[in-house]
Amino acid sequence: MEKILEVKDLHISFHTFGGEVQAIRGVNFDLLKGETLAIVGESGSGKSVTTKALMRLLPESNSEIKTGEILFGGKDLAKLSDKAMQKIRGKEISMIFQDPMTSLNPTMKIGKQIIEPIIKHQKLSKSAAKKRAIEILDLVGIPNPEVRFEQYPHQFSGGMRQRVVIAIALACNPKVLIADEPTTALDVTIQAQILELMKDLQKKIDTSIIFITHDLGVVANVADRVAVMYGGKIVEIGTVDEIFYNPQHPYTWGLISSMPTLDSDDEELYAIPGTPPDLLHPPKGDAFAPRNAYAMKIDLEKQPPMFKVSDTHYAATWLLHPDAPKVEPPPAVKRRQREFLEMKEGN
Amino acid sequence: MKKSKFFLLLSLMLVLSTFLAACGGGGDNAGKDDNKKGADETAAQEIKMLEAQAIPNMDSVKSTDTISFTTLNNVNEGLYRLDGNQEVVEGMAEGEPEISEDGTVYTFKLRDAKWSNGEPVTAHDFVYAWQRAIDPETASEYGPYMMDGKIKGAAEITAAAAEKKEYDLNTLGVKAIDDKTLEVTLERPVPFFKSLMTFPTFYPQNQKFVEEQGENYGVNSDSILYNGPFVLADWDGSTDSEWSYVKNADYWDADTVKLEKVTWNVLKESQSAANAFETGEVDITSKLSSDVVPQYEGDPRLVKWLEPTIFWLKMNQKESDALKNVNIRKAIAQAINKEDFVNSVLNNGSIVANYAVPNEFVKNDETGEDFRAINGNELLPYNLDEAKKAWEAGLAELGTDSVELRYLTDDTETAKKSAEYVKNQLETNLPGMKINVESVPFSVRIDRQNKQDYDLQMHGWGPDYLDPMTFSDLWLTGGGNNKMDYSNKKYDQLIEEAQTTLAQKPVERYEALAEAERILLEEDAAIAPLYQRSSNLLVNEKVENFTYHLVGPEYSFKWTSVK
Amino acid sequence: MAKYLTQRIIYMVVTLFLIASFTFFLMKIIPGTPFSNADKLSDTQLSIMIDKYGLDDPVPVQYANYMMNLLKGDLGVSFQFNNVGVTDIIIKSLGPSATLGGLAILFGTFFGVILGVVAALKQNTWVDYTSTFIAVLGKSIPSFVFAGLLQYYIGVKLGWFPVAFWRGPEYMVLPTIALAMFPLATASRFVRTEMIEVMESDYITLAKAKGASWFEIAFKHALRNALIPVITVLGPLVVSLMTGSLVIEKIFGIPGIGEQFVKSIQVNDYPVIMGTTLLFAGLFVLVILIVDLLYGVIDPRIRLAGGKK
Amino acid sequence: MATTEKLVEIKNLKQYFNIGKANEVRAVNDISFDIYRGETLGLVGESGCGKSTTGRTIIRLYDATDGEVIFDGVNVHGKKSKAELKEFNRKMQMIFQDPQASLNPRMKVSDIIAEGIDIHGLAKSKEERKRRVVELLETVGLNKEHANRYPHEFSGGQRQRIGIARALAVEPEFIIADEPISALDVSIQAQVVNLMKKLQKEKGLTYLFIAHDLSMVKYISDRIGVMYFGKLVELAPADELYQNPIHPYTQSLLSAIPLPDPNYERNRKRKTYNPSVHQYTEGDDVQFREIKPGHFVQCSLKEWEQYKAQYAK
Amino acid sequence: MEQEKIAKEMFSPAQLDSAKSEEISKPSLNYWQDAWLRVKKNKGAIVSLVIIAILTIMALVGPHLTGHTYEEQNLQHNNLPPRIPVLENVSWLPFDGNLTRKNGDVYNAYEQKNVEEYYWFGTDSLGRDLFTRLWKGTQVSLYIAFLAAAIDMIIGVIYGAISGFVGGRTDNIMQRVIEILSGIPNLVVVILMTILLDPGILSITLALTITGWITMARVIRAQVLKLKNQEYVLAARTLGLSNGKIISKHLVPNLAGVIIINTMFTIPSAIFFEAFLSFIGLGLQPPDASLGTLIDEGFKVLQLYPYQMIIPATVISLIMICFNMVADGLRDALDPKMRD
Repeated sequence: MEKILEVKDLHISFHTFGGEVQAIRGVNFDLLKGETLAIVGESGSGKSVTTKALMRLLPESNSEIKTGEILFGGKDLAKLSDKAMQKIRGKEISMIFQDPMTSLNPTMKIGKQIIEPIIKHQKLSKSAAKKRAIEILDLVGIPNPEVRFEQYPHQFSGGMRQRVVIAIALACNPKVLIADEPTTALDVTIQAQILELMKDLQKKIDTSIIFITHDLGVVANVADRVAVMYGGKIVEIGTVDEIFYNPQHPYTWGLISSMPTLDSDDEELYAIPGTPPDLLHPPKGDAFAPRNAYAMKIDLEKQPPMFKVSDTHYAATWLLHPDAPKVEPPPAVKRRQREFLEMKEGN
Repeated sequence: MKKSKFFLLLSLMLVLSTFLAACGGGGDNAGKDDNKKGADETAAQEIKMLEAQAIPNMDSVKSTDTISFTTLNNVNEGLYRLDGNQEVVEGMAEGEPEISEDGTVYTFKLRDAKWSNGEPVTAHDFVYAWQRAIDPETASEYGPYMMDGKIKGAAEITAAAAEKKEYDLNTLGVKAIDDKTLEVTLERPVPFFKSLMTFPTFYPQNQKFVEEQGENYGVNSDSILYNGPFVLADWDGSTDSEWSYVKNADYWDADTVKLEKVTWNVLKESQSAANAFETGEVDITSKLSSDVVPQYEGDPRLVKWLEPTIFWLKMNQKESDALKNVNIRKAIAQAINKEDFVNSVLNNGSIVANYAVPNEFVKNDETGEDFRAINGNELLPYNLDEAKKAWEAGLAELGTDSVELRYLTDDTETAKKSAEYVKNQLETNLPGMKINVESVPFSVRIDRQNKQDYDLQMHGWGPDYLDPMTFSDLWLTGGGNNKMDYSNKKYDQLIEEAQTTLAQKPVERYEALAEAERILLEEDAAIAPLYQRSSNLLVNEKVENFTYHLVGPEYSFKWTSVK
Repeated sequence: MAKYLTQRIIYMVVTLFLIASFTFFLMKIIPGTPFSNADKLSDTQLSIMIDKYGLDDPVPVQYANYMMNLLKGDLGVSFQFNNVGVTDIIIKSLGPSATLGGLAILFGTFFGVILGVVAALKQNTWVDYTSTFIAVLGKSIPSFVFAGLLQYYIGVKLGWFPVAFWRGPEYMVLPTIALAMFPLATASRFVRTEMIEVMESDYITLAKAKGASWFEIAFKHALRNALIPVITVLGPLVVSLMTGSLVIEKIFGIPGIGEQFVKSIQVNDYPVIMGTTLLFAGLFVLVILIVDLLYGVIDPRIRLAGGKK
Repeated sequence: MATTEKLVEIKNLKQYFNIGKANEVRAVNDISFDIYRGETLGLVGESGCGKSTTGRTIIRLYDATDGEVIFDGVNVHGKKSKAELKEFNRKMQMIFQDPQASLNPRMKVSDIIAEGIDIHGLAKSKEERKRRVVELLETVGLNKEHANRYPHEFSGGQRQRIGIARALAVEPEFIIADEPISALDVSIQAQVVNLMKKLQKEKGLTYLFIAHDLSMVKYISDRIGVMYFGKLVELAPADELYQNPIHPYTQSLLSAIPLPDPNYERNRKRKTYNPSVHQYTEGDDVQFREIKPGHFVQCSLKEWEQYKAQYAK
Repeated sequence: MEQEKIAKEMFSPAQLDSAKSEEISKPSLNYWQDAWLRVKKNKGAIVSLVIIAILTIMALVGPHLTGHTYEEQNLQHNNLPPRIPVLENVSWLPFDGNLTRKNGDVYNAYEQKNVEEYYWFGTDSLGRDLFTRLWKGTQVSLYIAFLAAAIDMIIGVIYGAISGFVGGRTDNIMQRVIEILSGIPNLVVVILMTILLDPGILSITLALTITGWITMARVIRAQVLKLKNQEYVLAARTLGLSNGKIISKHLVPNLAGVIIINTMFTIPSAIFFEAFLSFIGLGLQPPDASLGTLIDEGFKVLQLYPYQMIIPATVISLIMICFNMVADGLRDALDPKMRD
């Protein structure tokens, strides 16, 4: 399949009062045409920073892309001028944010906020842009788009606002849509609607989506492929089934088994002990090692490379090293792996 | 990004500079126009004046302030007016008045003169104005002040009104014998009565016009009748900060008047006034504060003259035991180095005052000698040794070694600076003296003076008529302006004599007043005179015959012209 | 909306009434005499005068009289001027003050906002520091000093503008600049702070993500939101500039209300003090109302809330 | 663990805000339920449904507009002396949602935890106070080194555990946990939930667990109540609720939860809830009715019949 | 993927200290230490702080350095320009005792008056040493400013805290009172008060404070309204903490930042207002000096003796700039919004 976007060896640092925070420490992935790539990880794992970097939206004053390439349509976005980047933003790549309550300009009419990128990127006349905007509003499921066009954000509910944000993002039929936790701030029922809407629209306009979330349920719902981030790196990447049913990295194990399923009983949840690493002073070895029950001496010494599990599945854990001892994953993971095997056999 | 940043800055600067240029251009042109106009006006006999405040009141019987008086003096005329030598010259009155033997009845002949509405100026106009001035209903401040004790019946009317009794304005000693003859009856002989007649309170008013205007009389330049060398124009009322005098063609002596127009503007800050003078926006500034004067030291455009205004320390004997003691008073009066004070602190041409009646103020009509010639200028001079001696003696008499006094003064810059100096002098030169300065707004100071709520007060007094009496009667026992419980029977008696028995004997009268002054200062040290003020202003060299006065109105433009 | 306005206006009237009462009694305890020549008046004459102006009535009576007249819209007659109505004085002297204050606010806010925006966008660069410096300077130098320097150097030395009086546009330049320094400084500081905050908000990030240029972001998206808190500060500032420019008025010889006011305080011209205070207070509450309404114009969220009330 | 002894009875509780004004909000509108000693009652619903207000009203952070909260047989909202109130404050505690906002940034952890100890005089000496703080820290998986640090130095999960330690310090019987995990990362949520479960076992605590995350609620709760717009619409044992949701809103809510199981997700069908399905009319006596022992639904009489029939199937 | 050889024993389980996983590696900093670190990064604020410190020290020490007192007059030495030993020989520095006449002539005032003494900052028209007066004035100005700020702080904080914390009708009434008070123009009140009270430092300060506290009260009220619904306050209430204790233990410490910032802004405006009062003649009683009166006096003779204004104007500007910079810096450091 066609690669829309390629990220190679991305390193990003923030300069803070305390010193240099190495937020992203070598991230590689690519995005295929028409797919949804979910990036999961806890706060501080670097998932938002990565995507903001794709859009070059990191604050200029204190952030720095140290090395790496972001290849999009033959251009390296990391090195593009501001002016050129403005032409890409909103047109080729667009973005949806976490909090629909704050991501719309409170003093500007909804309509104006939608037609802004249309006029800018598609050079349509005002009336044509308005027509297009109303179409999109209709498309994202906003009733009475003509009336809503003239209203202000505060007159919309949270779910409706997120629809507007999606409308803005999709106004110019972007090749890539980055959704940064678009449903985290919403209630479950609204979340379900928005997720359905996004999947629906993706089919209609054939965009690739990078979907950032920490909710594995949402990932299971929307993703084609999943990248798991921890401590500024991708620790495991694979198709959604591979990640959910055959996870290889102990962190992914932890994530999956720390969530109760509806049929999990009174058994104690698996909890990853400790706290996320301090990226002001990143550990020498595997960042996850201090919290990893399966940690080996090498984990404390050396960062693991990406080991290939299948053509689509890679994981960065020394456990996959041929010399590593075989270990028992947590029961919940083992159960899933069993189901996975059965599924495969069933197919 | 870089480019757009630059662009923004550029456009910002562009906007700014366009704005400035636009304004600047306008300003430049205006300036040039002004200059050109200025040149034209030189030919057209016009001068531009500055004043420190607006005209508060153009109703001549109610006016109380210099700027109103000055304006009235130029647009109206009383029986007489003052000239540049401070001599009384003819006004509405033709020739000298007829004076009765006992000096109490004056008969004035009026000349043919017209109001600006064409009506003739008659003796009735004087009678009307004077009766209006004394009428308690009018609530004139200067009317009773100028008339009480001088014009017959005036004091009685005021007293009756204060007690809420009936009074009759016709009892005032002023009568129109006919249209052109005015007869005034005095309480007692007033030797300076003729000069009193130059004072705006005694100007005539046209009864018909005043009553027609009613409440509106004098509220703007259209609601006043004029009989002076100029008419007031473009004056919008008390809040207006710009007005002008225009030559009055109907004035009886119009031939003498050269100026076509005098424009006025209000500007309070002295430095601003000097700046405006520098840029040629005005020809004559308002009086300059002493901060500005030194800048023009030696500049021919700086015009100075000695005002008959004396500043002294009033020493209130009502409550302070220390001030009841004559030695303490003498110590205070002699402990202040006035020489340094006028030269270094004031530094504006003011002179040391060791007297209670000003220098260069009045001359004896008969001898032509200045009043000051009798007593000289060294009545209570700075003398540290004497001061210390008196201080020691006074303290001993009081049985104390320290004296603490409140020093009441205005809150103006000069007043404050003077206070700093006087405090320093007294505290340094008189060991044990402690001065607490209280600088307050004028209205508060006057109020506290009237309540005698002070120990020392920096107090200035300017004359209202050309006679030493305007200074001498201040210190009468229980006098309205005493306000410090000073009382000396000998002093009272001398003043009484000067007002009565000696009224028509100029030489003896002056001697009595001089003796009174000597008692006041040398014997009693009732007040501590400090300095006699000088006036300073900037006058464009093109102005000729700039005329100022020592009492009442400040300037006359009747004789002024432009080179 | 109408209900909301009515309620606000009732509040305003009550506030004004209380302020009027407060000022009235405050004035009664202030020492001093309203008669400019009181030192020359004899006691009998003083008593006649005091009687004539009703100053010897018991204070409650004076208060009642004043309030009755106030209800009729009569502010009384000035003591210091002959028979001039306080209303007249105020109307005449308010003109230049209002013009000057208005100009200063316009000029100051305009450049202040630009300065603030630029400083915020270029945070912690020399542009920012320069703007900070100008702003702090504008706040630090007493206005009379600034005015004096302008008058001397621009007016006298360079001769670009007239140094005094109030006769036409070119006469307004120097006083306007002198008076505008403070609002300029204030506006630029506030705009900078607000802009920095707004620029960090999600919708600005979204605007960037839409591909908006920095100019569009700054002026179309951010500024309007940054202005909301600024208006709170500028509102009262408008009043104080329109009324409180007395120093500038004094130096440039502008016949304004500030100077008038200080003088009437110094000579205890009670009716003028009262009238002017009421005017100031009235303007103030009016401006607060306008500011509240302006919020609605700028911020649609508040418009709705206000309407609901 | 759960008993049948009622620890808390909530009767017709109402909490209105801005009463009588145009913007009156009926945050909690006449709800009644019991909490049994030793159980965990989950309370779920969408934001703004009144679940947090219910919790806060129970613990008297708000004065109830109407209704009763009976704790251990005594009405919490009745007139109370200071001492009585203090006693309630000891028996009933709360854990808050935002681990950032629930700890005073200017206080040391030891002082935060000891606040309750100080108020109720539970430590006789400085040493005892210190010992108790260390004990509590260890109980929640932290150690004594943490006592002298400030809240901002901790991660979210750690802060939430400090919050729990603070609540435990006064040895309460009943803890209201107001969305205690929703601000935490997934991996941390498990830490907190496990801790809460462990504490319940050890100390016989009773929980009111308020959350919008249904899978976690199901995991921790014995019974679950569903709130919708200030009303309690359904209350049932956890498994019962998930297997047999009766109220259409509950059904819609459950069908909307995504689970970390791609296969399940591919097949999940979402139901939508439209309040108009009830077609309540004026005369309908809409009440909280028991469909089956322990399973209550807010419904009209007609619906009651219908639900019961449906349930019987 | 190139795989290097790794020793087998490296794949044995690592010894993990479970306690270590909870360890906090950062050194323990309390709020103020943290804030101080942030302020320290702000060079402008630090430089300003140093300057304020120097000015404060000079305000205390300066008046005693020259042997003159601030009110001692020597008219023979009046209006002397600054002259400082050594520096007087540096031609471009204005410390050579030279003056320029209006016509451009330069002359040495010291030689003209035969003065041997050095007046570092010159003398005024009464021949008082301006160096002494400057620092005395700074002292008085700072004193007025601090006093005004302190009174502001006390009234404003108490008023705002009560209004915000009690809420309800009390809050409503208190807010109306503020509305009315702020409706009376500041200038009116201040002028009336300075006339009403006996003039002096204290009455000026009081006059400055009368309306000054309103801003503080507003800010504090808003903060209290916000804080009192913070979860940690709610937590304290569920623990049974009394209202008084809540205020003292939870609210006040968290208000400290706001209070400090506001005070920092009050100080320069008090200094400024005092200067303004001096200009309209309502300032201090002579011979007391404040920076305001010094500037005012100097302004009057600006064209003849510019140093008399420039020196105090520089000091007042420095104070204002520094306090503003420090306040800005503190706001950045203390404002919860700016925190991570």
